[in-house]
Amino acid sequence: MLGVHPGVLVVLVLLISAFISPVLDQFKFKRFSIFAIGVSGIVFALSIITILRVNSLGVEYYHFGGWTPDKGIEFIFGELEALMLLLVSGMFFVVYIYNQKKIRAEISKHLRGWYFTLAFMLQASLSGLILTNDLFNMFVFIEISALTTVALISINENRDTVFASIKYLFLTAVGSSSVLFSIGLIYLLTGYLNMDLAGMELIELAGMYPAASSMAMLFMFFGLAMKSALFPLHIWLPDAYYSAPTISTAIMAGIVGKAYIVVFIKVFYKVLSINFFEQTNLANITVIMAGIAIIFGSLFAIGQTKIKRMLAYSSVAQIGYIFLGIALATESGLTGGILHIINHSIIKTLLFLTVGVIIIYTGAENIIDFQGAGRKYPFTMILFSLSALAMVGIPPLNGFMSKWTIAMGTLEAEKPLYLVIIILSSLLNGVYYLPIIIQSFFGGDEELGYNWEFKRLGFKIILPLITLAALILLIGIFPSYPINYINRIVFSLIS
Amino acid sequence: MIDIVVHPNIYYFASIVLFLIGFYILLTHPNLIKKVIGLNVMDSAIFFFFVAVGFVSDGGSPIVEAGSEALTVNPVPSGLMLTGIVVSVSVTAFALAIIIKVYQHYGTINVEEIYVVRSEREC
Amino acid sequence: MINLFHFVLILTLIVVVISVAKIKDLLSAVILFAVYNLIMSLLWQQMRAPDVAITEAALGAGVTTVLLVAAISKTGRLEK
Amino acid sequence: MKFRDTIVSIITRFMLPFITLFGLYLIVHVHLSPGGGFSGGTVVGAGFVLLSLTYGISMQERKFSHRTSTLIESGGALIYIILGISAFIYGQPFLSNLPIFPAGTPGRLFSGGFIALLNIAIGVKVASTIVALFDSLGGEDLH
Repeated sequence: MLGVHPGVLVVLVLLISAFISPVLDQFKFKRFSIFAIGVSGIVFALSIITILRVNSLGVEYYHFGGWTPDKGIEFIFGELEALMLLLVSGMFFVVYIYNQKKIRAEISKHLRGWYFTLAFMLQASLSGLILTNDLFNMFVFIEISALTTVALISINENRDTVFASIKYLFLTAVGSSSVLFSIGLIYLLTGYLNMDLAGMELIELAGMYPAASSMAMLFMFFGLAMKSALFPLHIWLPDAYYSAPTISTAIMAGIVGKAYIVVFIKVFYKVLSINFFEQTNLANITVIMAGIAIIFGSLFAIGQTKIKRMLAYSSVAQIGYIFLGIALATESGLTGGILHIINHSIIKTLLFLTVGVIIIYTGAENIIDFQGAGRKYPFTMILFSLSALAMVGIPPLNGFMSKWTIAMGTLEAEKPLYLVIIILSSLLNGVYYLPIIIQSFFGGDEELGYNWEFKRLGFKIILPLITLAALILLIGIFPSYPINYINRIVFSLIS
Repeated sequence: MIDIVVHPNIYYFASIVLFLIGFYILLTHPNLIKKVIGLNVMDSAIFFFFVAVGFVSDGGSPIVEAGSEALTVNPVPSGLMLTGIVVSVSVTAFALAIIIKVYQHYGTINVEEIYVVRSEREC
Repeated sequence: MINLFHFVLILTLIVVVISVAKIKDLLSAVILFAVYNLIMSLLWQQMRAPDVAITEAALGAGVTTVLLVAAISKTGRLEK
Repeated sequence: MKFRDTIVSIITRFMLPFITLFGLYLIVHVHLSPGGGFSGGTVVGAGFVLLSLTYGISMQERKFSHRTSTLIESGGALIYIILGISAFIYGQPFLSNLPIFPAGTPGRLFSGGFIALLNIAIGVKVASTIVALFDSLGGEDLH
């Protein structure tokens, strides 16, 4: 019988810190950012131990309260879960280090204790969401993460944030309701809430009860697509990303959506796979929706004047790539999809962090304000350019690798139209990213002084930016290690 | 007692009808508080669905006396729904808190008017 | 065979929720919604799920109603 | 405090102990009868809400301030987690029942291991959450 597992400790440490924070806040504790760095550092170390343990011991199961999997809650520690747990805790760690004095000033002082309560809670629920193997437990974590995300958006109360958060709250609540309804249907059909057991039952039952099982699939698809902002359901995303404070936007763009996509992979490859891929056409429809998302996300991004909104629409397009890879269900396609989850998380976080630095230090919100920024803030803009080029998919960077793998997947699935869409969308990405880079280095006023801002930023802001940029280069230049690792995940998912 | 012949699936049917009415309220009413009520109707329809999943028509309450082996309804779905109700109430409370803030910033809780206010400010 | 009482309760639920949808006065809608929750809780008690029934009566009919009334008192009573 | 109705205040004074007692009964008898931490905690919390509705927020502030409610709220959750973690000492998974809490005879109050303790933690948390919710949603204008 398994006693302590590092992966379970991740969730517990985060929950304990979430509940200790308000107590510390009541006793006038001030150093929340250091506390957060410490806690997320511990969590990051635990996730590294988890992935090492999975590598050496293979898949492990953890049963809460010692109940058997057909009755109790089960956590699973497989390769996919360990990898995504590492991604989530690593990103949170990086964002907390970045969260320095000037950045913190966006959030008013008396709310900082609560802010960290919410952030810990969010991280705990996302980690649980990735690790859980129980459908109802998944629903509970989805709800916790939805509520905390709304709270992180609306922590700065103004006209934009209240509007964005009420919009997100209603849409996400509808999504959660449909997920719950789908879980009810699955329980009605199979009598299990455990993903593995329910999936095995459904393989036989889906043919006998086609209406009920396809209803379950449809509701689950609607709910999870709403949460992860697949194209026609993305309407909450630009407002939310635009109005939230920098840290919240980085967390949301880089991490929150990705956890829902991991859930999507787990549910549709393990529980509802037979419905999704064989009995209905939904996989093909998802591919079409993803194609539309890729094109329209890029087109909308071109029309934006605010930089954060432009990045938000770019996210819509990138989520389309991930869904395209997942729904193709070929080996390369799924590999590319999972790799793009990681790559997009790294690139988008770096983009929002660099843009956040510029917005906070200069107040430049519009794209037009970035003229000449490259000469004034060369270091920040070089990192911005690096991540933007990675997003476009320029060869030695990591964005190229995942787009290339997804493109191979479209050929494997014999859908060359989507190859054209990927190339077209890369061109469109270039249309909105390259002018910003060119304008920032060569355009605008000539009189701007050369102002190396290294000292102003301070080591603690530079370190996370450099780390993410190094990751972009590393994954781009040496893609074989992550791809081999993901190939093992894909092999176990598809077989 | 009058025996009426109704299909036992009426519970599922009713829960779907309630779910759809809730969804209708959520979609068609521009008032945010009405939307919250619609959301709650949807949620409780789903809880009703779960309770119906666990319901056994001749079963007793799942309270086990020592030594008795009477037929009971399935307690698992109702146990899950306790969590569901709590989640739905917390969503409601949070939504209402934000609605009050919306009222303070826009002077109305009608979605259409909020869009009008926002577009006026943009121009 | 289905219990007649369940059938009547379900019909009442549908009638009540339709009137919640149609009524213009928000306060009345909230009171009707509390009625809906109480009938729901009664139905669940009849369906042998007393745990859920108690929780629904306390949280659904009690707390939700109080919170909704508090929100209405701050925002305005009539649906425009 | 603008208006105090005699009937309401007297009835509240009379009912409050019974409401609280019923809530506590629901919490403590969780493993024997319907009820539990969530519903019992709500009933206890609703008692406090009734108090502040009838006698004004200042009365409730005196008995149950915001600071107290925050501390109790976090404390309840922490107790729950610590009870769950304590299973690690015995090499059992999180939230396993400990050997130091015997199962007892079914039907008696002291049975069912530490389920009652967990629910007391939940109940305390929920009760103070309900009060905090009502406060922060602007209960002060309602009485």
